[in-house]
Amino acid sequence: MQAKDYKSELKPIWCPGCGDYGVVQAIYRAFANIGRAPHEIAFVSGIGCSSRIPGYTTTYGFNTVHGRALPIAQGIKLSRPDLLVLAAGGDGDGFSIGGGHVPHAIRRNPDITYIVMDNHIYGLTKGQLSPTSPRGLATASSVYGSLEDPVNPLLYVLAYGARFVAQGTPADMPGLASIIEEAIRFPGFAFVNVQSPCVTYGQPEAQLKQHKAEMRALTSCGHDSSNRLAAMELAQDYGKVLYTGVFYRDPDPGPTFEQAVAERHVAQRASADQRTRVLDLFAVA
Amino acid sequence: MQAKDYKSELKPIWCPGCGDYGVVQAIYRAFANIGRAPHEIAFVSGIGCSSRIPGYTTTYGFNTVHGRALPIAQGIKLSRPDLLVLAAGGDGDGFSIGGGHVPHAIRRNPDITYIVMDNHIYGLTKGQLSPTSPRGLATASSVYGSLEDPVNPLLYVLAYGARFVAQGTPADMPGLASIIEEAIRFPGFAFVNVQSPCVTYGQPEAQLKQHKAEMRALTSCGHDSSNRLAAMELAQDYGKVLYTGVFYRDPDPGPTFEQAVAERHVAQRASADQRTRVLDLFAVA
Amino acid sequence: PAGTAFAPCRAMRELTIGMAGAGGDGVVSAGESLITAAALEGYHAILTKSFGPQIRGGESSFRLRISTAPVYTPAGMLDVAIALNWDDFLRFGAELPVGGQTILIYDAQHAAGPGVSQLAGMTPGEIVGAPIAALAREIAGHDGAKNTVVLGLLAEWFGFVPDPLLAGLRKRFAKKSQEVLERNERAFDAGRRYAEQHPIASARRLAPARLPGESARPTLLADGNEMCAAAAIVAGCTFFGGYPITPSTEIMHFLGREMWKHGGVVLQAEDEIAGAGAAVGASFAGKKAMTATSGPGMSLKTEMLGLASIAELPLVCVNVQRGGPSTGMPTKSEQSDLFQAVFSAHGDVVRPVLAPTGVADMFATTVEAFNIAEQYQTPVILLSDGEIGLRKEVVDRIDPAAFTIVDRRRPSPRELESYARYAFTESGISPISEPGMAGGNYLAAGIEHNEHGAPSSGGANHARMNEKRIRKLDPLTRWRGAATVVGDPDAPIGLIAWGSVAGIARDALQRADALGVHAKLLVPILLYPVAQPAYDDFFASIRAGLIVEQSSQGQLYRLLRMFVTIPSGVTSFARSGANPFTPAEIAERLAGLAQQLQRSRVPELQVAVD
Amino acid sequence: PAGTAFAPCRAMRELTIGMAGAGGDGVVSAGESLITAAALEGYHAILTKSFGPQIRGGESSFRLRISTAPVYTPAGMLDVAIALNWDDFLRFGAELPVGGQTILIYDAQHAAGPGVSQLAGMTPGEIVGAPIAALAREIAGHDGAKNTVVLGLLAEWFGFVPDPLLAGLRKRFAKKSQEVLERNERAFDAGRRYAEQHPIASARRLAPARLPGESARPTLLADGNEMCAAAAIVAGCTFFGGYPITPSTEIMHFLGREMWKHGGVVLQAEDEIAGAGAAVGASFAGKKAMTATSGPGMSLKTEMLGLASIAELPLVCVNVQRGGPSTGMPTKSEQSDLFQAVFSAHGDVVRPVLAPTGVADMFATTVEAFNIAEQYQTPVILLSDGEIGLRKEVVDRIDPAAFTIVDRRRPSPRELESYARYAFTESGISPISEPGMAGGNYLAAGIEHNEHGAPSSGGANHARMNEKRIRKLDPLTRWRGAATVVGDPDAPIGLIAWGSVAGIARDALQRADALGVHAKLLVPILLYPVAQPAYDDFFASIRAGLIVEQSSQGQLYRLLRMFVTIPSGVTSFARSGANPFTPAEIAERLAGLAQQLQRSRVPELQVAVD
Ligand SMILES: Cc1ncc(C[n+]2csc(CCOP(=O)(O)OP(=O)(O)O)c2C)c(N)n1
Ligand SMILES: Cc1ncc(C[n+]2csc(CCOP(=O)(O)OP(=O)(O)O)c2C)c(N)n1
Ligand code: SF4
Ligand code: SF4
Ligand SMILES: [Mg+2]
Ligand SMILES: [Mg+2]
Repeated sequence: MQAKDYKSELKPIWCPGCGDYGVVQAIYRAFANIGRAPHEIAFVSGIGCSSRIPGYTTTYGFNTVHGRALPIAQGIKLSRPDLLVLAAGGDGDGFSIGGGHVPHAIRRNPDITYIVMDNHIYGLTKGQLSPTSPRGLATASSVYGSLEDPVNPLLYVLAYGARFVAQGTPADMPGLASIIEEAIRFPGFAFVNVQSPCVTYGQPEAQLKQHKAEMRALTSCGHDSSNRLAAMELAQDYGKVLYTGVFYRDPDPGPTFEQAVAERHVAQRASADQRTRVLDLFAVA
Repeated sequence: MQAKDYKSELKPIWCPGCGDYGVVQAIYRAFANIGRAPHEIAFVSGIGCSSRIPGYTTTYGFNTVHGRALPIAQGIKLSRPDLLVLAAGGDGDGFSIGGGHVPHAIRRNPDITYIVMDNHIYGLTKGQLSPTSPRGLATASSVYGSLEDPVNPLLYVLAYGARFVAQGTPADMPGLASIIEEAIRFPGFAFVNVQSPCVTYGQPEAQLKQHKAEMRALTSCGHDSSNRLAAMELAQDYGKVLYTGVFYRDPDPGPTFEQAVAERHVAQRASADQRTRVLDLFAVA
Repeated sequence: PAGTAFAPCRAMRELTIGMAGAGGDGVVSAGESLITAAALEGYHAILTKSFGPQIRGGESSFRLRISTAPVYTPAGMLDVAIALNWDDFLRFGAELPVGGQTILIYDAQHAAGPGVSQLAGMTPGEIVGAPIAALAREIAGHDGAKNTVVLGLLAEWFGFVPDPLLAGLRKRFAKKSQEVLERNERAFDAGRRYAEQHPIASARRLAPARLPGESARPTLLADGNEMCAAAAIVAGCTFFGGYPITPSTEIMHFLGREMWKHGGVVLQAEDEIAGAGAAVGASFAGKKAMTATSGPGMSLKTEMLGLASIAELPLVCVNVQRGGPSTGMPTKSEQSDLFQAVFSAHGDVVRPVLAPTGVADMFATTVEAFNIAEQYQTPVILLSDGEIGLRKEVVDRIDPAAFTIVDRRRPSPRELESYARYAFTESGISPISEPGMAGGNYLAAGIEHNEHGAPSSGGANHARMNEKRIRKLDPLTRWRGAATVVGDPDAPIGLIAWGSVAGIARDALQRADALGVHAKLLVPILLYPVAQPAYDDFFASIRAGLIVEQSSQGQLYRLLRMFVTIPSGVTSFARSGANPFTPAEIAERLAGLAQQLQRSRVPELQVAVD
Repeated sequence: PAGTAFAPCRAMRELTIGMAGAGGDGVVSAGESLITAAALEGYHAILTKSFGPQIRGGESSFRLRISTAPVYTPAGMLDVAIALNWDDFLRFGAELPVGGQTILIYDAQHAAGPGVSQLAGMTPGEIVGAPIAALAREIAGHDGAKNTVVLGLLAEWFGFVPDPLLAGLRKRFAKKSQEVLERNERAFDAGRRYAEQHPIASARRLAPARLPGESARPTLLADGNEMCAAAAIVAGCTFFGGYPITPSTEIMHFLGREMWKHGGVVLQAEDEIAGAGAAVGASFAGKKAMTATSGPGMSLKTEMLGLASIAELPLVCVNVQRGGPSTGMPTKSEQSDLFQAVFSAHGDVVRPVLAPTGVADMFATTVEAFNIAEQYQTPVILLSDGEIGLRKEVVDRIDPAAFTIVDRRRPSPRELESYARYAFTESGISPISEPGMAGGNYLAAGIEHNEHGAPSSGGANHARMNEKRIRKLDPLTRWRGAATVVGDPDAPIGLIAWGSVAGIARDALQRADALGVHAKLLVPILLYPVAQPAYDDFFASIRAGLIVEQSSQGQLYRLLRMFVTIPSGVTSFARSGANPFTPAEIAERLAGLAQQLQRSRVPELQVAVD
């Protein structure tokens, strides 16, 4: 399989220069390296510019509703553990309307990779505050500046107990591709925050150009990615320092949700062809 | 004002021995010490056994819908900063269905005190898994045991940047009362997790009796409540050690949401009697 | 001796018993013992339970109707009423109606006067004080055995065969110590002995359900929620995503015990949106999926159900209705979520809505819901209610082999060669692929799409897709199973009722017939899309009638007006939840209609009615 | 020179212009310049914009209708069509319809043939190629000035007064460098000069809106969303909680700029549930509150709206409808959320639904929504649509003093002495207290409650509370403002339309009248509860008619059937979104109905129609 095999005919309607172009390229490449056939991949997203991404791949895509990619992805993975399941969306999709689903997906630990394209803005709706917009930012919905502190996706998921947490930027597409590949290969829930600039409504001072200049590889900081508290401390710099690479990777990932389910099926001696037996429970002996 | 002035005629329908009796007692006492008249207090809850609590006080109560106490409480506080606003509910109400609202309330920092009565179970619906139920717990909805790790309310809110985080238990009602009083007096969003056992569906090994024996005052552990990371480290013991007292209290609490709003009103020279002027914006000059 | 069961005196074909007491009195387990015993003896029976708002320690009660013939509802006056204490008994008001024929039994430790005086001017046929608590304490040593004493009294006074009741006791206390069991057996005997020594004036005996020696017909005993869950498993459902809510939670409880055994998965989600979402995901992945909830949860699932409609994904969503609006009255049954079931989605959506009428048809209706979901690639609302969900019925054995199980139409290898997920077909149904099928890859979306699933904002495509999604359901309006009609097809008086009220209406029809009223009953199983032909046939002979429902707005009546021409003589008889209908009052209204028709001048009516 | 505007040749009372181009061509700002200039000159005008799905760089277009008389819709054939390139122009299909009378202007840098050939067999009245891009590059040095060149061409060919257009340019480029402004002024002149030197055969001139020297009537220029937001402020709304969603977001944008200035608060919540929840909280706290969204957001607000209904809290919820179901077609307008607006709640809920028909009545309708919410202590759905929300209209000045502002009935000090929040009153409306009022303390809840707000699961109380909550709204069904009727009250042919389609219907009525058709139009502002008397009056004279709406199911037609007897000759004329109605086609259908009636034998009709 090659990257191009994962590229669909649909022409992206993203603005010229949108960071998401680089993200989908990185995903093509990660898929190719892993080599699962497109029809064995389920790619789920919410709603947003970024959430259009499944349509630009040849996988089974599901562009669902705003904020619900994770519950739907879990339903797919739980009922079809054989599939490679990817979820993706924007910062608003994942940490505003969808924020309530993240901790629960993480504590269940299904083998799903969740990619957030974090542009610190609402792109599709034309430039309102997103939960990751810095305090004071003036946008279409906050002309006098935001009065709220931003959320910290990296710190949140670490607190939720995520077993794989990483960050990347399309400014380093190959680097992003290998991060995503590692996330997909990780046996369990993996979270990748991608700093993916919005050229149209995003902050001019946070575009790919600056990313190139400012990004800092975690490997080069001597960070021990097996130390959750250390990762949490670094994560505090979210919004200030653009770290790329793996913040945390659980040395022993533990069982996935679907593995626990499989064990239960064994314990219950599950068999699909005994279904009608269930009625015997009501029999009046 | 005395504690009894805050007690309503409504007879609680809680089970005999329910931890929530102690919580409402502690709230009466905290109210009395603070001395705000009942009609100047808005007490908002979601749905659950615990969420019945506003009805047992003489305040303006609002027993809303499941999981939505915080958004509604924020609407009250933002439009009526003069009121003392309290929000309360269960572990399911706050960290399952309502979990998506918590980080956003915290990052906005309205001066609201949020009390969660954490009994690690769904009481009102008769004993299903709650998000804080320990892994493996067998309940009506998990007869073969839970396959999910529990959430950690304390660690979560600390990661969300909460400026006041405490825990108490009705096993020490006076102690709980003073924690709640301090939380209410704190200028900003304050979170109090109350370990409030469910005698009917809760774990027999986690009842008031055990609380009395096992609770450990944070003051006695030499914990520095102005150190967020230290608080996070202690919070990791949630579910193992029953710490009581203040985990974290921001030394400089910063502006509340409603203070920021007030400043904006000043900046915009706000005046309610110019309302009709807004139409001039459309005038064709 | 079993003999007592068949004594000659006033044998009755059926008996309706109501009992109330405080939490801890074991009122409900007494009811369970009685219906289990009745089932073992081959009786038809329905048991409903009702509780106060408290989780524990509150008042509780049951109604049990036992009969030698099929029964459709537990509603109506009580033949026997048992009050362990007056306050709790009276709290249930109309739910435990005492009439002139009722034998009212109370615990003699409470004076009769105060209680009886509050029976709203109704004098029971006979009032019997029995030392229930006293016997329990004396014989078993504590109040806990009161319910067992009552079982003894009932066995003797009303001719219940003791053996199955004793067998039930042994089952119930199997886990307890031998001593506890013996105590209760003694309490049971004490009750029987007391009754023997104190015969009641208006003694009645329940006629046997079978001849001596003849073995009882094989039956099942289940409540509506259990039956719904079991039917889902039989229908091939392997994924359930839900969130607890009264009175639907037991569906998840049952599946949480049983689904795993059949290779399925049950997810208690973080909320209703996620529960429905996970089910939508499972359906996209090719599995039959279900979610279940009640009013407030339905309100939260609105968006996800709309997604399933436009993405054309099969899904069964159960709503066990309770009193609304909002949190409303969780422990009371109502039929006020019909409008929502039909119309909650934004945009032009038609979504099938099915309603079972009891435990007896819950199995078939649930299987049908899955079949329709799969056949038409659509979410289906199964609109149950608290009354059905929580009541137990003795029903005939079910032969699963007698039911067809429908699976979604998947694309053939040839069709996969040039596949378009949303291809415009004659039926409007397009073969549906699922992950893992090479060549079936497509983009599912809540966004309007073209035949290939690609986003489209073109007006022509949108109009065609709307038309496709709606037209594909047309066959349902002509479905034979959409409604059942009971009574003379030519009757001029008509009754329409759905859900748990249908059984009451059916009883009412029998009573009306006894009054000489010439009426028929239509019970819709498919509530939406409205099966117009079935109603047109039904109304053809109708001059007057009632549409009876447990909602203050008369939602079915309004819904029917949208699509059917209702004869002017047919009016809505609607009422809020927790205000039960009785067969008698409905029968009386029908009789009233009959008299009006006779007074009216239309000649053929003079013929029709008499 | 202004003179040119009043040249004699073929002066027209109105002109409809459509223009399309690629993103960056500044098509929309050209439209904005034109309508602003038109407003300054005292014309009536409506401007609609339409875009492709792309956020940036996609095709964009506008339709502008300018008239010396009031206009109700921009719909219908174009008098002038401008194609900056063929692909983008043709993408808008029926949204920019070219007819036999249309003057089609295209940029000469693209050959005419390929484009014209695709006009679906329609030959424009005249086809004019102009070197638009060439002039822009030559004079202004870059393509960016193409739209300004077009303004010049239009000014000269169709008699737009140049000064206001030039003034507009100066405004538009105020922030840019002096040089940029001059470049554009030169481009404008170049366009005019080219037009002067190349007169068109079928030249037309827009008649002046005022006599020379007479000053233009004072007007406002706004779009529906802005007007809705401004009206909320005037109505006394001081809290807005919302979440962005197309096409309603501009309401939040406007309030985010203006609300603070009046002491109000705007909260962009984490989702629609929280936005509505915060508004419910603000209302409980005694403030007038609003939330706004579109289809998917409405689906999420369902539960919170139900809470407001049972807690009897005033709330205005705006739904700017877009194409559904689910995510559907965000950029296209539709009227398919009516069922949801009326029926989404579980339980027995009646919730008022109001619909504006354009920017002109948006102010009054929004104020009315707040008044009804306050008067009746209920959530009110303001059902706008994308067409209204985003289109700009020149409307008459509004005198706020002419509007009554209603505030909720608060308890008097005496009433507070023995206060019951949900007291049963004759009107069903109980005085409502708020935190801060001593003695007014109560428990609000989504749980069914008694008069004092205490939880109650009693059937009698529930029935009375349901009845109270529904009865209190009865006066609305008799409200005079519920519907407006245009045309001869005795006309036998009737037209019913709501929302943005009402304007098209009004236009159609005029055209029908010109065809000699004897018809009238009813436009409901209150969609629910259904104002039966108004419809009965209207239908009294009706023998045939149409209910026209932009939804594939004909939702208003069905809704009316529930409560009103619709004459058999009145049928539904319904169509999915993004398939615009034209006044002409509706008028033709009316004419068709008139002919059928004449053919029919009913004598009085022979008289009625001619
Ligand atoms: C329920 C619902 N609410 C709101 C919207 C409107 N909406 C679409 S995308 C979006 C947010 C976009 O921001 P983000 O998630 O960060 O994605 P981005 O466009 O920035 O990639 C919103 C509010 C919607 N489609 N559905
Ligand atoms: C939208 C909605 N979903 C579900 C329910 C049912 N329900 C009521 S309370 C509750 C959870 C109770 O647990 P918790 O919040 O921990 O409160 P507790 O009863 O334990 O104090 C649930 C699931 C509801 N009322 N509304
Ligand atoms: S608006 Fe921003 S996020 Fe959306 S496509 Fe354009 S650049 Fe990308
Ligand atoms: S069920 Fe548990 S939480 Fe609920 S009242 Fe009883 S003891 Fe308390
Ligand atoms: Mg974003
Ligand atoms: Mg709990």
